[in-house]
Amino acid sequence: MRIHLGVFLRLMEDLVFILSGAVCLGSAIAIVSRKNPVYSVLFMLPFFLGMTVLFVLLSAPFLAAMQMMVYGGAILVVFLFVIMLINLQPDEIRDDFSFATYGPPVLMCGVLGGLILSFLRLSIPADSPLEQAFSKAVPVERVVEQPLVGMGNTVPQLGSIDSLSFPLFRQYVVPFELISLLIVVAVLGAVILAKKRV
Amino acid sequence: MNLLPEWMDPQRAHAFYADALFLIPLLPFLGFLINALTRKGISRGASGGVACLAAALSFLWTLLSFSASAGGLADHVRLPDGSLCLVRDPAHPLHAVYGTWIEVGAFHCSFGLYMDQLSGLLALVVTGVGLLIHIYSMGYMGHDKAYARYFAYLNLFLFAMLVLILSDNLVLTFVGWEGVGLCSYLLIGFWYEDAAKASAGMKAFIFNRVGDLGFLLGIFTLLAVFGTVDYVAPPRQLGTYRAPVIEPRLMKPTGQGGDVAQETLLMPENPGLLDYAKGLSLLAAPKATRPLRFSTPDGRIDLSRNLATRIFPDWFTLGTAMTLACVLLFVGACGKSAQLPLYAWLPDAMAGPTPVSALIHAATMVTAGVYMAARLHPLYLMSPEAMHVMACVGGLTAIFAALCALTQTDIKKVLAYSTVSQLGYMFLGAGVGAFAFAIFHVVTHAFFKALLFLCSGSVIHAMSGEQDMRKMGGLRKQLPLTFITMFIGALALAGFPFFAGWWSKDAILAQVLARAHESHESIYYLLYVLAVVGAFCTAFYSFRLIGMTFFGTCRASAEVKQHIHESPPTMTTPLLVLAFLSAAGGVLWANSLPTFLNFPEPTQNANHPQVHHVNLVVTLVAAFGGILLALFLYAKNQKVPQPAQSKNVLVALSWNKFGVEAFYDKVVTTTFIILAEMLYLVVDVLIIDTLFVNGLGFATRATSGALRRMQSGVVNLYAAGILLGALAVLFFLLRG
Amino acid sequence: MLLTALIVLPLVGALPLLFARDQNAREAKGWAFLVSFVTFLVSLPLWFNFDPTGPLYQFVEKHRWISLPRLNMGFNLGVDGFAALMVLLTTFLMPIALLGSWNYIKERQKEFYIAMLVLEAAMIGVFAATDLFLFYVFFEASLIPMYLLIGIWGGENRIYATTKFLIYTVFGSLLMFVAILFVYHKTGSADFGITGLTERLAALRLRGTFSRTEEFWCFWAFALAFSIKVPIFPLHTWLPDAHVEAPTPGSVVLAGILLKMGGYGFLRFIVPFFPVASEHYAPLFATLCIVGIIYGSFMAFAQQDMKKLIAYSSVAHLGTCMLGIFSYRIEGVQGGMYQMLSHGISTSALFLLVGMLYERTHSRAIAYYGGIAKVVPVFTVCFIVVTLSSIGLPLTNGFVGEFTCLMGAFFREPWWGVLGGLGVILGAVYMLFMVKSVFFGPLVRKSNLTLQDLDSRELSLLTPLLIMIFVMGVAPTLFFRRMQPAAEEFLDYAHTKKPLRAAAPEVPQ
Amino acid sequence: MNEVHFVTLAEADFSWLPSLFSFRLLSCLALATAIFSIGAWGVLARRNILVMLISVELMLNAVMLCFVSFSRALVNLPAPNGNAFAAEGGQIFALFIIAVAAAEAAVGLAIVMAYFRNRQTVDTRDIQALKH
Repeated sequence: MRIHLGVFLRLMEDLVFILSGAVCLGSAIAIVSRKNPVYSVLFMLPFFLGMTVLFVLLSAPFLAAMQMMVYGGAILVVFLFVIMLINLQPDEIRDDFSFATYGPPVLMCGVLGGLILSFLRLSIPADSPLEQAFSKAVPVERVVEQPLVGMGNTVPQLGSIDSLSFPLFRQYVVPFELISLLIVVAVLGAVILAKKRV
Repeated sequence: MNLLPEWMDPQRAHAFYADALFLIPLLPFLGFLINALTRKGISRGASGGVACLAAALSFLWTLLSFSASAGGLADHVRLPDGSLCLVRDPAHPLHAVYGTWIEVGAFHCSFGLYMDQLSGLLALVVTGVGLLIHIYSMGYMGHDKAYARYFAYLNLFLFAMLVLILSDNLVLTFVGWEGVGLCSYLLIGFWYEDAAKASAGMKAFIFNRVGDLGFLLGIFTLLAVFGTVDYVAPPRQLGTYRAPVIEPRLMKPTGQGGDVAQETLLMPENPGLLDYAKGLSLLAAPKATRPLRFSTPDGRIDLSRNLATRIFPDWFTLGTAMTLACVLLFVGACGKSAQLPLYAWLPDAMAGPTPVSALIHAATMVTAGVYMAARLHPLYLMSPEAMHVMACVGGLTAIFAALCALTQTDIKKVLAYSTVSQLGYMFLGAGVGAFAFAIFHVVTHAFFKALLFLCSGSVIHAMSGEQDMRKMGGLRKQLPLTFITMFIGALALAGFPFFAGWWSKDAILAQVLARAHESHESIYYLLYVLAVVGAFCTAFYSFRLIGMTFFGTCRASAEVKQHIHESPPTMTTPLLVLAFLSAAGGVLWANSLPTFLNFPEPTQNANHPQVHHVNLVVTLVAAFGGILLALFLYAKNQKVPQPAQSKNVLVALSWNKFGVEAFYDKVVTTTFIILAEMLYLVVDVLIIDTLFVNGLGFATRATSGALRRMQSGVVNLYAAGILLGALAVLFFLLRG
Repeated sequence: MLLTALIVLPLVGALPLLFARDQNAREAKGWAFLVSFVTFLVSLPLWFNFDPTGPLYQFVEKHRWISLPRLNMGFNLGVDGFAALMVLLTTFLMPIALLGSWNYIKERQKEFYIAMLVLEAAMIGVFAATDLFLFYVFFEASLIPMYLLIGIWGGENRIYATTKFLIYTVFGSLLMFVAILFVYHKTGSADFGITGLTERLAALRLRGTFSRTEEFWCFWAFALAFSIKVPIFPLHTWLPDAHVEAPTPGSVVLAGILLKMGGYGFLRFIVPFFPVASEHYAPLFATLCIVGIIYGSFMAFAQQDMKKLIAYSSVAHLGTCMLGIFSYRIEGVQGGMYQMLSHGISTSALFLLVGMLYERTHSRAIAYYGGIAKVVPVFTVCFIVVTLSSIGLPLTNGFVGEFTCLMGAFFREPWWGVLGGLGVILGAVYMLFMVKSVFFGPLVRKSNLTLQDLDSRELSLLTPLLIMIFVMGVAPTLFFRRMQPAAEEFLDYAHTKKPLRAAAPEVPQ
Repeated sequence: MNEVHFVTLAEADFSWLPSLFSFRLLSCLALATAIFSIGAWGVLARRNILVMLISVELMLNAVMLCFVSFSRALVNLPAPNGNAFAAEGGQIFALFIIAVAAAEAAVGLAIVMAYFRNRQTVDTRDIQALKH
């Protein structure tokens, strides 16, 4: 029997989604529930990988790359370094996993999740325009009526670098600069904090 | 008796005396002011003199006014057209209104004075006996430091008593009513350094207050039914001559009953209580069943605007309302006139100076209740039940107090209980409808009881303050004058024939018997028997007193003996006057009194031969029996009673007043105090303050303490807080 | 301008005291007395120029105060017969109270007199305001000086007492404030004029847009505030503490005037605003008053401290006067008003007398005395006279008020009269008991042998009170005549018989 | 928004649950929700500041996921008021989030370091300066 290509692709999408989602969830749970912080940090790796895959799946390849670099490359490593610097002996780790400390948070988060979920479900029914738009394929290029300066009247595919860069430096330029400023400040602060003996 | 000067036109004289009535109470009040404001200023003689002068002038003026009211217009008046018109009106009252006192909404009461035969007679007695006692006091209180204060109080008392008697409305009567209570409080506690005497004064005031509440409520009830507290319709206008005398309604035809048709034609435009009562008494239908809200066809009596129907339940008839009002007023009388169960203050009241006991607690103040009953007798006649109550209470008090008096050893206590008992007789008489004879007994009793007290005072004076009869005896040698006068007084009290007491008491007893004879109600027979026994006891204790005091050998200590002396003339003169009055005072109005007071003749006919003779014999036997037995026991063979140690149950009962006073002093007082303390500690301190007020404070502190613990500083908990907030927002978002 | 002058005068008079350098300047008391006396003189026209047959509100004045689009409060003053008498009572008592504090206040005198003058201004404002908001402002303002008076110049336990006093009162009045705003909003936020509010509420009720529930809630909010002030039975426990701790002049003002604000509130606001609820709850409040009468008398009897005894006695007396007001009979209402005045006179006099005794011996305990009548005869006479007026002896002020109140109560419901009348007996019991154990009996305590009798200052400050006692007892019509229009207006509102003038002017011109 | 009735487990319908196992907007959002809740759980339950920081990262990632999946949906919808790059907005915001997360991690970790140097602990139960 021949399988229709579109259907096959949808099946693949579902499969990848389920796999990466499972990986994310599992590693997230592991991160939170490992007693030793080292393991928590290590479990961040599969989590970020899963997220990356999801981003690709959601047609955000550039974002996926960013995710991989910044999170997997920078933040994760920094965390590792800190763990190493303050090498907690297992006997110093006094996290208790008794029901008393775990029960209430689990309950609360469960309720939170359930509420959000039901909220979403009710506001986005299966036949809502959003869902249908989501299930459609991402157009390779979009045509706009009035031409854009330096781009003509076609917009490149979603998630590609040029599709992101254009708005980033036009309409989102102020937040962008602010963010960069923030990062500078953060770096300086981090350096100062780390250097001087408080 | 027309004391009017010849040159004076009777009508103008009448108007003049009416307008000048205010002088009668005012003079003693001035005396009071002088003595009160210049306490240190004037000499002893001056203060006493001022007081006596005030009393004397007041008495004089009363006499003049009384003569004017009693007969000033007896024979003829000149009609506007100049012709003469015969008025057979033995009583033409003086009535003057000097101004409004309280005027609120529908309620109106004025400063008005009213002197008819009744109030005139009593005013005479009060001022007359008062004058005598003022004179007596000058001698008796001669050695006392607070001389001026004493006479100030005495004058104030005269003022209050005269207001009580002469006022023309119930509320003003109540003013005097409380005023005399105040004076008795002040005078009983006159020697206030002695705590017991001070307490006795307080006791008197409080017992009186209990009665006064009843009096107040009675006023309210009458006000609710009739809408007025005035006794009679106000005079036409102040100052000028009042026409009513030539109005037929005041031309009462001679003889009782009279021409009803003519009577009923006239009702003053805004009637007083007595006008209403008179009018109602002429209506055919029985009052007992008459509804509270009605008006006669010719509009003579209109009770259709009264409050009573709004206030009282539907089954209230006019009769019920009258009963309520009269019984309530009688409660007041019980307080003031020391009837059961409110009598207990009077024996203690003997703590005051003896002349005070004579004036206030024997002659005048304590008879105010009887006066009130007689003043309102038309109302009482409308309510047989109230009369029943009055008769029963009176009879019981009479026998009760007489029994108590039998064993007393304090000379003044004996007289005190005898007073209570005599007051009982008065109410008994009023209760059977013989108001005139009740008043008659008030007058005679004033004479001989005042005499007895003053004599006892002179005895005490001679014995240098000793009041216990067991330490006296054989005084008739040293105190001949006192002995004779007191003997006369005792005879009058005991009801010895042709002495003052005999006439009045005999008349009352006859009325009781006649009532029993006609109504065939066993209760009245019982009352009669009690009264007769009481009479026997009266005779007995009065001569027991005489015997123990004046006969036999003197049992006093040596140094007391050599001080014994007859009292100064200032004290003995009043004794002689009073002695004369108590001997002859009864003959004055033996049977003419009802017509004189123009009271209705008691319904029952006491001259029914059978009743008359039986009563005569019985009372005589009782009196003589009592006298002879007492003289035999206490004058002939000297036995000194020791009732306190007596084994005899009856004696013990009598000595302890059947436990009534003990009940008041111990049970009631203690309960009151304990109750007050308990309430204070439990309700106020514990429940309200501690539990609620401070409890709230503690609760606030506790909760804040609990809440403070939430700020633990653990970051996770704060995060949890944030999350909870998020949850709440989401939740309400979802609720839509 | 008279009323404004009356309010401003004490405040202006207080200014120089602020700048007085010396803490205990002898001039301070003199100046304060002078100011209050002048105030009294200025207030006399309220008696002589007041026309009982004239319009209900007289001496009316209106000034712009706060007028925003939806918030319109005028500085509107005016007095009806009763309010005029209350203002007069205030101005009459204040110089006496100041004279009474002559030697009593030893430290921080200038602050004391400033507080007293401010208090006077606030109290006059309370009775003179015809604008509900203005009334509320003065009502609250009068708390602050009193709070300080008790808290600074009070006895040992003063902090507890003054806090209790303040919290009790403010608790009630804040609830009332909510209700005030509700009523204001409900009547279309036009203005706070009392007459206007009353008539608009009546109109709303006729239109059925002012529901029973709303009315009942508002009623309770108001009633709580004023019942605490009166005080009515279960809410009375602040009074004894406040009185015992307060300095003599504080007690005088508290008993003489501040308590009257409660009854004034019932007369002026609660019943006219919420007649249905008031009629519905009248039996409840009457019962509370009766309980207060009997219970207060028992309390008074149980006290060892004279001031406490008098405090409880005023619980009983004000119970009588509220009973009269709740009878809704003209006799009772006027009696209630009269009882307020006469209670102001006699209780103030009692507190002054006790204060004088306290100045001499520094003891208020009944047991401390006994038999001092011999040492201080004049004092004894004054005390007994005042006592008699307080237990309502005829021809003194106490009788007229009590009599008319009880009459009204009896005409409404005989049992009210009967039970309320028990106060007549009980009052005599505790007062005479105190008199007996303080003045009569043997003089046990040697230190009392040297007690000084009243000096000229004390006599001169008591004399006006004694005179008033008899004047009010003998010629009550002088006062009744003035109260009558106010009382009739009150009853019209109470029985919701008031004919509604369309768009009624706030105060009849 | 439409009204929700909270129903008991018995009468609730779970027929929509299987659809979460397909690649749809709702399932992406559900995944994000789950991750977010787990992160929150970590922040609440753990006492170790490091792990708490990591959990915060999880939550941030969950949010990014939401943005991205919405942008994925927005592409195929008509651009609102002519804004051609409405869809890109989501991804750009995700980008910003990454940046902010980086900064936050840097500063946070620096603070942890400093604190640890003084107090030798990273346990929140010992870090209660806010209490006083």
